[in-house]
Amino acid sequence: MENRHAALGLSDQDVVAMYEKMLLTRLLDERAWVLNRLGKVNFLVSAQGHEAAQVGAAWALRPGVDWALPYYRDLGVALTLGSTARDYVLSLFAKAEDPYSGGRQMPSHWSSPPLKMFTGSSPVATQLPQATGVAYGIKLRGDDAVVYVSFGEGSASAGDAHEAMNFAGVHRLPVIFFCQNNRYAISVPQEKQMAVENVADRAAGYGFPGVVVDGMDPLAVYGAMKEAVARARRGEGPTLIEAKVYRYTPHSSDDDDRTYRARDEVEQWRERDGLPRWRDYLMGLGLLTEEADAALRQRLLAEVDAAVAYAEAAPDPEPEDLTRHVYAE
Amino acid sequence: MENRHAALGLSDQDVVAMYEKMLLTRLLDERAWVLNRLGKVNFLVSAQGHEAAQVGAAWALRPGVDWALPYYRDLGVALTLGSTARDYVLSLFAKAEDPYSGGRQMPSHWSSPPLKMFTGSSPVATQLPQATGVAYGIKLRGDDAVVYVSFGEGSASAGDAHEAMNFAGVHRLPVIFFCQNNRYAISVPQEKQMAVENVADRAAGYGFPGVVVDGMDPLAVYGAMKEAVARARRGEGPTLIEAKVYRYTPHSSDDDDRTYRARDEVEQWRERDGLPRWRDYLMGLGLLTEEADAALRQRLLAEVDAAVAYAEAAPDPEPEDLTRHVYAE
Amino acid sequence: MATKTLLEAIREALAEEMRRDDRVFVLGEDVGKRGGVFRVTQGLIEEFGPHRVLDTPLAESLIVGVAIGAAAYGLLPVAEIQFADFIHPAMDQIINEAAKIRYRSNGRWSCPIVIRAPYGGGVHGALYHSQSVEALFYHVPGLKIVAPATPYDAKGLLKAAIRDPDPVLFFEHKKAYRSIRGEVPDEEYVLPIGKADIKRPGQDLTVITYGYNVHLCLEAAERLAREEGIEAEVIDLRTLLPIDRETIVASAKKTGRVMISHEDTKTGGIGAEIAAIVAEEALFYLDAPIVRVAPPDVHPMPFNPKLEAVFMPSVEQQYAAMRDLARY
Amino acid sequence: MATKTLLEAIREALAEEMRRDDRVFVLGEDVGKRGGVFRVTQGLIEEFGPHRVLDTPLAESLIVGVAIGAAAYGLLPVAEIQFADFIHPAMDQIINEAAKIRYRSNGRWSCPIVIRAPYGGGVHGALYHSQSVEALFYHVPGLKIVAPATPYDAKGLLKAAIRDPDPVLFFEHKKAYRSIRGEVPDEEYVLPIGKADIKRPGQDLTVITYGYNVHLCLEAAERLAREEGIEAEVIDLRTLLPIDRETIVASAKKTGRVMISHEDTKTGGIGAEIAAIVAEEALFYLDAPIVRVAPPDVHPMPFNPKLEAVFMPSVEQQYAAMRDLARY
Ligand SMILES: Cc1ncc(C[n+]2csc(CCOP(=O)(O)OP(=O)(O)O)c2C)c(N)n1
Ligand SMILES: Cc1ncc(C[n+]2csc(CCOP(=O)(O)OP(=O)(O)O)c2C)c(N)n1
Ligand SMILES: [Mg+2]
Ligand SMILES: [Mg+2]
Repeated sequence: MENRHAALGLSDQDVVAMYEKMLLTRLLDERAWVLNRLGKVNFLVSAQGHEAAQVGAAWALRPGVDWALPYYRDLGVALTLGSTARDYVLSLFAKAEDPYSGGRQMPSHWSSPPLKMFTGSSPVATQLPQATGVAYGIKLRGDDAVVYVSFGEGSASAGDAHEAMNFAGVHRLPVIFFCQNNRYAISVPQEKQMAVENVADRAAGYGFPGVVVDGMDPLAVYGAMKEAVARARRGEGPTLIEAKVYRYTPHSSDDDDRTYRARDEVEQWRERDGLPRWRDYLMGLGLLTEEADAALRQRLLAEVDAAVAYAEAAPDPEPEDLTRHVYAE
Repeated sequence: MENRHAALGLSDQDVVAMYEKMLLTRLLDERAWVLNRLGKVNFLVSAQGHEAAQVGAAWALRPGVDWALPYYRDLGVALTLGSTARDYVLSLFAKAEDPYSGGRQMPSHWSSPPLKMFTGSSPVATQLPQATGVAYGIKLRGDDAVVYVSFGEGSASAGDAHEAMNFAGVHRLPVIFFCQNNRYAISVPQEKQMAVENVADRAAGYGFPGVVVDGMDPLAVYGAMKEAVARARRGEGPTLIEAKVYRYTPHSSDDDDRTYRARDEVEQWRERDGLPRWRDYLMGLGLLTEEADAALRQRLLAEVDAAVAYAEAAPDPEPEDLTRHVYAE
Repeated sequence: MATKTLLEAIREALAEEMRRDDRVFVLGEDVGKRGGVFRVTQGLIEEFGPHRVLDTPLAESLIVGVAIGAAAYGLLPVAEIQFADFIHPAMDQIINEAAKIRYRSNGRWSCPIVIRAPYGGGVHGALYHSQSVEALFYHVPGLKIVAPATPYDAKGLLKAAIRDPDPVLFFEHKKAYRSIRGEVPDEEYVLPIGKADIKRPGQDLTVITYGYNVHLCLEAAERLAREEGIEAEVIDLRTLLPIDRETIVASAKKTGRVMISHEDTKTGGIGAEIAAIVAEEALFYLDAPIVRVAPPDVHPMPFNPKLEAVFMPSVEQQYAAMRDLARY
Repeated sequence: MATKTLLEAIREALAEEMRRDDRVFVLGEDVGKRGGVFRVTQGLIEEFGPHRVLDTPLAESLIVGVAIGAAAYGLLPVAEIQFADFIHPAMDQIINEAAKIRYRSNGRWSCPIVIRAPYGGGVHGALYHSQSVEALFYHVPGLKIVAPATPYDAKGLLKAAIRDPDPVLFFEHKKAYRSIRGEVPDEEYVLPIGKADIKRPGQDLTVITYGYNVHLCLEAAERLAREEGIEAEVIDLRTLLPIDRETIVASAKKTGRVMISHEDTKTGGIGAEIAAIVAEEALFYLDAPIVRVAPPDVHPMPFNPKLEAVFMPSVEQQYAAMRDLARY
């Protein structure tokens, strides 16, 4: 097994730490499903299959310096930037301490001023024009931060995606458009969504590079992101990165994907799962052992348990909270 | 002077008739400015510089069979499809007989059920999704009509343009997206509008051909349109045609283009004016003489005079008309 | 007569209209194999094929624009907006285009489209899957807005909407989809758009409402009759635009006490127009101020179940308001 | 004190705020070299450069989205929508995004943006350059809506809007831009958002209005005083959302006769909410039904000057309605 990460400037500690984030993302997501099936949490939207892309992408950002406008599937991005298991589980339980919305929004509607993670909504693609606005501010101020904004391939069909990319191209803004293409928009397959193979093919029409990467390989994603970030910092403008991924679970806890995709298709993609592949890579390089992996799992599961215990016991918002924060207080 | 039109299947009569439409467009437009400066008509939006592109494009359509969703600058398209000088001047004077809107809309907001010219609005780009809806109906019914929809390069920045082209690509709809790129959206130059040289470059991202043509040359435009129409009829889907043109006048009678573009730029483009170039082509081939041209001008000016006389004398709508046609009667 | 859910009644109306007239087709996100995220269009793609049951790209402005164009061509499109909360990107196509096509063409073109959208809360939908958006369109001439409360009304009014020559917004309350059941005739019927329905006659006060709140108000009215002998007249608007002034004004004049109830927030809600109509046309018949019972002016509605419950209208709330108004 | 047009007052407010605070910048279509299609931003690009006077691509959703993002970053964007008639493509960014950013983040993010838009008719703008759109946003919590009638109010309120921590829609009446002149102090001042202004005190009836109609109503009120000795109190709302309930209700209680006047069409217009407020809080003080004077429910407004004149409110119309109400 040859070392592919050193060349990208990643230390052995880095790649093991990336594995930890990917694994935590998966374990948290799996727990969310359990809590939902137990009737303890009302809704979740899943990240399973996107972990490698998300952790690989976020690894190229400077938490609290660079800006992020992640979409609802970006649990791995939120965790890599500094959100905690507790933060996420608090949002699952919609408790008052939910740092993203105080229990007002569905889970996975990220928000954190200190992490420069801007509040997100459910209407897709609305974050893209907003991301270009942040990037315009950065350019106006001569700040060296960059902006990460993510979305699915279905959301790329929305007008806002076009308006944002065009504007970013005109002003060579320091923004990275990160498309997580999992081939479905809920039930709508890519063939009904677009006539081309890659969303990234559209970047040429906006005057900046479009890159397609294997979203199951964190190094491929990190490498593309690293280059895009450097480009943005050099003032050369945006990059559209398309990570090819797959969603192993239904779209959300309200979805039933058996109505629109064959089980064997899902199984085939399982074989390309980035998490075990990454684990094998680390083990192949002797950076991870069965024991270390088991220990890590234990630690992370304990972290998840603690987060659930804490969130479940945490207080709900007060009734009076309903009318707060409509306007400045 | 070699004959370039025969190869495109155009007869000598055709090319002379095309000249007549181009000239009528120019003369009507010039008269509209005079009427506006005389305070007789309140508003106009000008087509000068776009005539060759418009007549060349519309010549490839079957009036009353193929559908058209022209934009406000498309006087040449409306006239070529069968609208008359009187129709247009009635809309300038906003008289009850204005066939487009009965005096309700500004001039140049085309509409004609018999000509299959769908009613247009002022908000730009809204006609593009509508055009794909017409095309979807055509496909659903197995009808062999095609759809022409036009817009400026500025309007190509609107979300509706993206959503429509993407949808047309997915379903290989029989629609031709005809972009008249005159390098300005009112005062906003192309450099501030888009980072690429051609709007047509975006077609690749939607899975269909994008073609750039000299919009000052009716044959170049006709040739590209003819091919796009044939493609659409063969069920091979949309084409995006971008005609490079120039607007010789201010955006509208309310605009003052001296605030945003140099006079010599305008003069340079004057030299490429499609109308005299086409006249020279016809004369070079002996299809038009000075006498014939003078006679044609006389006839068309008489037509314009008659249209103005008629429209000026035509009745205004009745006050009761204000509340009609909000809902079906 | 069979008992059906609101959702089944709507699905039946769609299927029957598609069988009756091959110009009718549905389009929207996930309406095909998925049968819609609420299963309203389930079974349609199997019966009518993917061309008449069109899964569109994720683009609401496109969905409405395509419907407008297809209608111009001669079809009768029924567009689904997956959640009313996502109708905003289509507002230009709805307000500036669909609503104005007849007027701006001086009656020479028309726009016979239907836009269906699930709306309303109480389903843990949080800020973007709980909204009521009817008031955002209430000011737009050229549109019709229908919001049925019962399976019977939903089926008859959806058929009317599909056959209507003008654009109709058809709002379906998510909480009512499966929880509200009712008798639906086996034989074909169509109900008139623009007519309110007095769901419960009474002479002591008038309650004007629509959507899921109709059921809350009816329950409260029954309790009020039992416990206090007060007879409330409950008017289900069914059609919000054009509104049935006659029925509203006649009832207001009869009872002299008017309460308006909706799940949508108060300021600028449809209750405002109703109150204004009564204040214009029946002021001196009133024995009490006009009361609007509606949630506070906050964003509908928090995900947290306790906060959601605070936001959502309740039978108790309707009951108390009716009682106080009757006693005024 | 100098006399200025409404347009000049607005331009001054923009320039002064941009000088005062370098976080303030303007963006929109043609706001640069062109100085805006109405010349409101004329001279700004020369003074502040193309980065703070940004000509955007032709995309309204983008314009508002960029403003939201730039505000999140720490700037104070003033977005111009070239005509209110073209604000619809931005409704999702305004209603679902800007208005909800504070609430959905539990107060941790905010959206201090201003969206300026010329609105109103009587300028031969036809169906798409004459619209009043304030009612489309009136139902949205989290937004503020300002519509000044005089140069003095416009300057003071635009400064307040730019300094406001929440999103403000600032509507400028096109017909008033150059036709309305008034005294504007040379020294710096800011006016409070949310306060109506009694432009003319009176005790016989209350006229509640805003925008260009303020001037029509004031002229009619003067005539009414001269010719009939009837003293109308004319309230200029200035801020439409949040509305100044106190001033409205106090005046209604004082005069017992309430007329609401706006250029916007009647059904679902802002007059509906005002009538509802009065009917809720001052019903038994009323000696006459609440009157709404507004154009019919058609699409504002035909290009033909005669039809436009039929649509547009007139002094005569206001005069007649006031007189009839006073005599009721
Ligand atoms: C404007 C809008 N329309 C519809 C929806 C409903 N919806 C939520 S997610 C989704 C599919 C998104 O697919 P994609 O962009 O590919 O992202 P993915 O969920 O596959 O990661 C849809 C249609 C929405 N949230 N916003
Ligand atoms: C949605 C919308 N925004 C703004 C306008 C105002 N406007 C009218 S034409 C125009 C410029 C259009 O430029 P382009 O698309 O290049 O067409 P051209 O007029 O140059 O032919 C603008 C901004 C509009 N009509 N619609
Ligand atoms: Mg997807
Ligand atoms: Mg142009």
